[in-house]
Amino acid sequence: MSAPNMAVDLGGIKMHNPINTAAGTYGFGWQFEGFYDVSQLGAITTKGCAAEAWPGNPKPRMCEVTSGVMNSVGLMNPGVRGLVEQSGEYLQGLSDKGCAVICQVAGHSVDEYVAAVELFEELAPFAAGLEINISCPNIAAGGCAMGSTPDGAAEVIRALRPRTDRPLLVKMAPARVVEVAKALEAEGADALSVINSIPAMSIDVHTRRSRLSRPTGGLSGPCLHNIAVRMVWEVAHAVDIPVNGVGGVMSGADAAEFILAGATSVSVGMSNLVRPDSAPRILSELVSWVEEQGVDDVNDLIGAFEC
Amino acid sequence: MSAPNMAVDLGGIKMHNPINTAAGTYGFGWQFEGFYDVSQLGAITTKGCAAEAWPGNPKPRMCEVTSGVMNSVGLMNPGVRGLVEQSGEYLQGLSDKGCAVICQVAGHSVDEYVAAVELFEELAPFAAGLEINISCPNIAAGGCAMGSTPDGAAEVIRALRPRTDRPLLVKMAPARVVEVAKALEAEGADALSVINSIPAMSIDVHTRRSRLSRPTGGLSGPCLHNIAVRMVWEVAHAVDIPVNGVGGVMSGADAAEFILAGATSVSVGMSNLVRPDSAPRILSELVSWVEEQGVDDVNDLIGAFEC
Amino acid sequence: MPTPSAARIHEFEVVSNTPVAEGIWSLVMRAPKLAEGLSSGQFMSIAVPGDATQLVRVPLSFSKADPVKGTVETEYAVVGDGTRRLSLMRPGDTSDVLGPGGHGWRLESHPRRVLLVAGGIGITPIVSAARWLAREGVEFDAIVGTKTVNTLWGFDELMSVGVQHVVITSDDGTAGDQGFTTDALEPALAGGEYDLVLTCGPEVMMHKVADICAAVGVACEVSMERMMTCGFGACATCVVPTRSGNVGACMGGPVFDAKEVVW
Amino acid sequence: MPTPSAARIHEFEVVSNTPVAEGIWSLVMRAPKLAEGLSSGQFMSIAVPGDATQLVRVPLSFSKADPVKGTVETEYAVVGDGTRRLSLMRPGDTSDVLGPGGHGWRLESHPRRVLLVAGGIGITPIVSAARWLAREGVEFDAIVGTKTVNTLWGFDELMSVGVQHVVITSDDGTAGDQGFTTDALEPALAGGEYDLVLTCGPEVMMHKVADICAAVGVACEVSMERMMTCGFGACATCVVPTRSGNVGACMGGPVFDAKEVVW
Ligand SMILES: Cc1cc2nc3c(=O)[nH]c(=O)nc-3n(C[C@H](O)[C@H](O)[C@H](O)COP(=O)(O)OP(=O)(O)OC[C@H]3O[C@@H](n4cnc5c(N)ncnc54)[C@H](O)[C@@H]3O)c2cc1C
Ligand SMILES: Cc1cc2nc3c(=O)[nH]c(=O)nc-3n(C[C@H](O)[C@H](O)[C@H](O)COP(=O)(O)OP(=O)(O)OC[C@H]3O[C@@H](n4cnc5c(N)ncnc54)[C@H](O)[C@@H]3O)c2cc1C
Ligand SMILES: Cc1cc2nc3c(=O)[nH]c(=O)nc-3n(C[C@H](O)[C@H](O)[C@H](O)COP(=O)(O)O)c2cc1C
Ligand SMILES: Cc1cc2nc3c(=O)[nH]c(=O)nc-3n(C[C@H](O)[C@H](O)[C@H](O)COP(=O)(O)O)c2cc1C
Ligand code: FES
Ligand code: FES
Repeated sequence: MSAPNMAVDLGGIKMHNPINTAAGTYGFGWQFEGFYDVSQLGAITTKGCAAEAWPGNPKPRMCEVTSGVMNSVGLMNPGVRGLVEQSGEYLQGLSDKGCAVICQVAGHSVDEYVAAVELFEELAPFAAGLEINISCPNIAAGGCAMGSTPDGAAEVIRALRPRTDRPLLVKMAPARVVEVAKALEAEGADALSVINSIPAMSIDVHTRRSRLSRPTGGLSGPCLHNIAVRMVWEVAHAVDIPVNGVGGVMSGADAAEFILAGATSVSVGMSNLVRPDSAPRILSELVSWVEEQGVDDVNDLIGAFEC
Repeated sequence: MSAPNMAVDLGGIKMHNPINTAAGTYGFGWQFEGFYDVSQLGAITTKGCAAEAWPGNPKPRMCEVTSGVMNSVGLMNPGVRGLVEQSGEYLQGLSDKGCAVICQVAGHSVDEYVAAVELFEELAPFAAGLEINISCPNIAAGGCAMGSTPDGAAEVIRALRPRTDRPLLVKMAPARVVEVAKALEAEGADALSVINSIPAMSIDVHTRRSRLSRPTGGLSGPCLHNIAVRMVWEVAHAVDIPVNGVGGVMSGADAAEFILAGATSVSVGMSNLVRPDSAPRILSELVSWVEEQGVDDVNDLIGAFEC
Repeated sequence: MPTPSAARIHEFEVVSNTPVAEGIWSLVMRAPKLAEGLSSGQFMSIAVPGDATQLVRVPLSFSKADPVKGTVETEYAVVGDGTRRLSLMRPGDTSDVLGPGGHGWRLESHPRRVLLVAGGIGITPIVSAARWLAREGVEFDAIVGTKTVNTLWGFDELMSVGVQHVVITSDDGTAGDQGFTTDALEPALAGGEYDLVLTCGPEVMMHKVADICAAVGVACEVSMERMMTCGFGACATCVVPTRSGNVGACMGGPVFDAKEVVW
Repeated sequence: MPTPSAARIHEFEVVSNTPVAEGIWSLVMRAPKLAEGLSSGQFMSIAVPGDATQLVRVPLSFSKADPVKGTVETEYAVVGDGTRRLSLMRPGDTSDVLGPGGHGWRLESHPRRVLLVAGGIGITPIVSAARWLAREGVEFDAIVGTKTVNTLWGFDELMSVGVQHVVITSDDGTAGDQGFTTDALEPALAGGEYDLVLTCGPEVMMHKVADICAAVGVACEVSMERMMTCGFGACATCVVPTRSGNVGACMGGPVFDAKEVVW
């Protein structure tokens, strides 16, 4: 049997296989070049960047919990210009090798999102698509606060849609996902990343203080995988645009679960951090699974969950 | 130093300590008498019961996931009359020994909740309070579907409030908790149980089928603890009525975290199932923590999280 | 109050843990109180160490409980992660086990001669039943089904406890007769010698055994498997539909009167 | 492209793992490529087995890397669950380690004489620094702070690699002088012999050391600790505020020029 087709189309972003990386867990890609050839992945998603650089939150920014980590990085980023200066050449090369570069966009307000998108339009020809992060749990304004209601989410995309012809992904918060997804589709989003980390809290019971510098942080990891699979399934049924599944993918089977639930592509997140060679391993496990399923195209398995 | 006061008041339910049990993980209490004297707990919460018996869902009803279990029991229950016939005498005895008996109430519609509450009023003098379950993820109507919006949740409590003078707890879904909590408080709820299991999905990637008899189930266990702590903290800040913290409590430290986040009492759930003597162990670890904190009343620690 | 489960938490130590057939292991553990308390057809739930993300106990039947030595023996198939981790336990390793669980074989019909029907790893509680029948002085024969000759276990044990007659069936004909246990059951029952069948194996097999017994009017008890979370009646994840409604396999079972089960 | 981390995943085998002081253990692991690659002040991140719910690696400095034997030695304090599980690893046990990580000691000022200042378990990279200075032919002295005499480690190691003069301080006076390392630092710097201080220990201590050095105009390098998730520059959880903005401790550090750090 010949190798199955693994190429997928994520709302106009052509991926030579369904494996993507989750923003914030993959730096700007080159951080992984010491471990493997990044271009073998279908896509990478870069750390959320705003029009101007952000310093992020004070330490501690991470604490470990049961089968997961919480972070309060707060979208520390070098700004779009910083990204392009430091990593633009690398990302262009990656794109030339056929790996789709998805640039995540951050903002505290609609205006800031607009400013960032305009800068990406101007400076980032390598971007195969832009992922709008309206779901960061770690910033005071924007993020989660905007992305958790259908109106808030719609407002952002309504403002951005006219500014770019590139595929617009939206990174969704783990809240009211069906309503928000429908609102985003109606505003012209091309694809949806489901889900961002889940707001959570960890208290040191001896000191009575948060284990992070903020009261809450975003939870990532295998602990939330089955919640994310459910949300992907709900969203995939509610809208016609494709879904990128994100949350607790540690193995090819976890990725396969997302695909069966309706995801077109799958992002590897925390797994990159604890085992830097995870993503290519997950890809090869996914290919084996597609072969075992006896299909010659991974697209035949998207949403192939049988109730 | 003398032993600290551990007694708390959960919206009119007097508990001699903050340890409660989570509905559906504790049967009707007597199931645990072989392991320890149940009356040492502050309260127990019995399996959700409807006016008439429910058969629940087909098998399989449980699958294990990373640091948790998913269930689709579907509120199988003997009905209020069945509960009283089988377990009424035991529960009366437990109540006489000073352990608060909280009876959970299930329904598919407002009318069914009303019918169940009226039956409890008539038949269950031992009930120190009623917990209204508007958040079961495993039933086709009622449950989650009603409890996930402020209006749906309010409607149920509006109908029930005039029917009983007993303390009414409401078991909340892990969705829109601040809005829903405010709506419930406005309708006269006496306390809130935060949270029920989180809707989740687990797919067998070989068969492409759900690992449960339904597409989704409710996720329980340590995997969701830090999400629950965050929700308790949010709710405790949003309302003036007390909160019962539920989710992934495996140790005294986990219970302490809930109390610091603002919970007046804490329910032990899945832990009861994997280690039947969990609840008294957790209670004694909690007492040690209160002593270590150097206070003479656990009430001084409720909400004592320092930002 | 209704009767709570007799199960308690017992520390145990592994005495031996070895493969006895392809994919089948035999575990002997020292747990004296449990060994005293178990009656045939009951089960126990083992906390298997090695993966802190997996919290649910593994429910297993037993083939032998020796109150004198204080040991319990079980044969188990390695089918997933829990049983794989169990197979890694070494003599001297310790953990805890919850038991005895549920209702065992009943013999309510006071049988004179019993036919045992085991499919695959269902052999474990069947060997225990054989020991018990032998002790009670009830005569018995057995039909043992296996996939292939390499996955067969239990023949020697049945012989050593005094089974009169054993028919082996295998899916591929490499051991005994080619076919299923149910193929051998109909002729076996035709003689009218048996007044009780005890069976454990895949649910489709037990269903068929139950139907055949019902057709010829022979009493039948089945040992049912369900996903169990607690093993002592608290969670309702393990129910079996019966003529009197859903009944928990961990308290009302695992052994049921086949006539009661709604398949 | 900016330079990615030189870290790779290396399988390792435990050679020895023993307590060397109260709450302090010494681990020697065989990991030949890592032993070749580590330079003084760098770190490594160990995947500690034993609890599958805990996925994040434990970052540790090293005191000795022996490229000939292919071994790496580290001393670590058992402070929580990860280090407790590490202390349970036995000779022959295996896992993997990510390294070398980050920037080590810099010596950019081409010092003639160096003063090492260690607080608590901060001694680990200080002993490594001592070995390296000795190899480079740079003279050095040391101030070693400990809570109490039982928690002291490193004196013998410093002596054996040729430290000229060591001052011990202890919080309770049970070893050396009663007081903090910083109490001993001011008089030590007064003589003007040192043109570089290398320090590792609690952040409050390092801050004070940095201030004292700045006051007398002596260069100072500090080895900073942060909660690290990846250890190779991908997650931004480990940043240290510096005069040129937030810098990741796992790539721009753990060793920083003290003047750069915004405390
Ligand atoms: C009362 C009872 C007695 C049993 N006796 C034996 C025995 O003597 N020998 C033997 O080999 N097996 C026995 N089983 C089955 C055994 O419990 C499962 O094979 C085992 O739990 C599988 O666990 P796993 O993690 O290896 O596999 P998993 O990967 O979890 O699952 C493999 C399959 O095992 C079954 N299973 C998994 N977990 C459970 C659970 N908690 N309860 C019930 N079934 C489950 C499921 O059908 C699943 O498809 C018994 C089950 C019950 C309920
Ligand atoms: C570059 C670097 C080098 C280090 N070198 C050494 C060393 O040589 N010897 C030594 O004993 N310790 C060293 N540490 C500290 C060591 O990493 C922590 O003590 C260890 O991770 C604690 O893990 P735990 O699970 O035992 O404790 P936990 O219970 O998780 O935490 C105890 C304390 O350890 C710290 N800590 C926990 N996890 C991390 C992490 N991933 N990164 C940083 N700090 C953490 C926190 O401050 C926490 O309060 C170093 C840390 C860093 C960043
Ligand atoms: C350290 C860290 C930083 C993150 N930063 C971002 C970010 O910048 N933008 C974003 O959308 N998500 C961010 N996330 C969330 C991940 O992209 C992902 O949605 C989430 O971690 C769930 O996937 P996982 O369980 O595979 O990690 C971050 C997660 C972690 C652990
Ligand atoms: C098997 C099982 C059955 C449950 N049944 C109910 C129920 O009847 N009513 C209810 O409100 N919650 C039910 N729950 C949810 C628990 O009460 C609790 O809210 C949830 O499990 C989270 O707590 P935990 O992580 O401590 O288990 C059930 C949970 C489990 C595991
Ligand atoms: S396994 Fe819990 S009731 Fe049977
Ligand atoms: S630990 Fe991830 S960037 Fe430093």
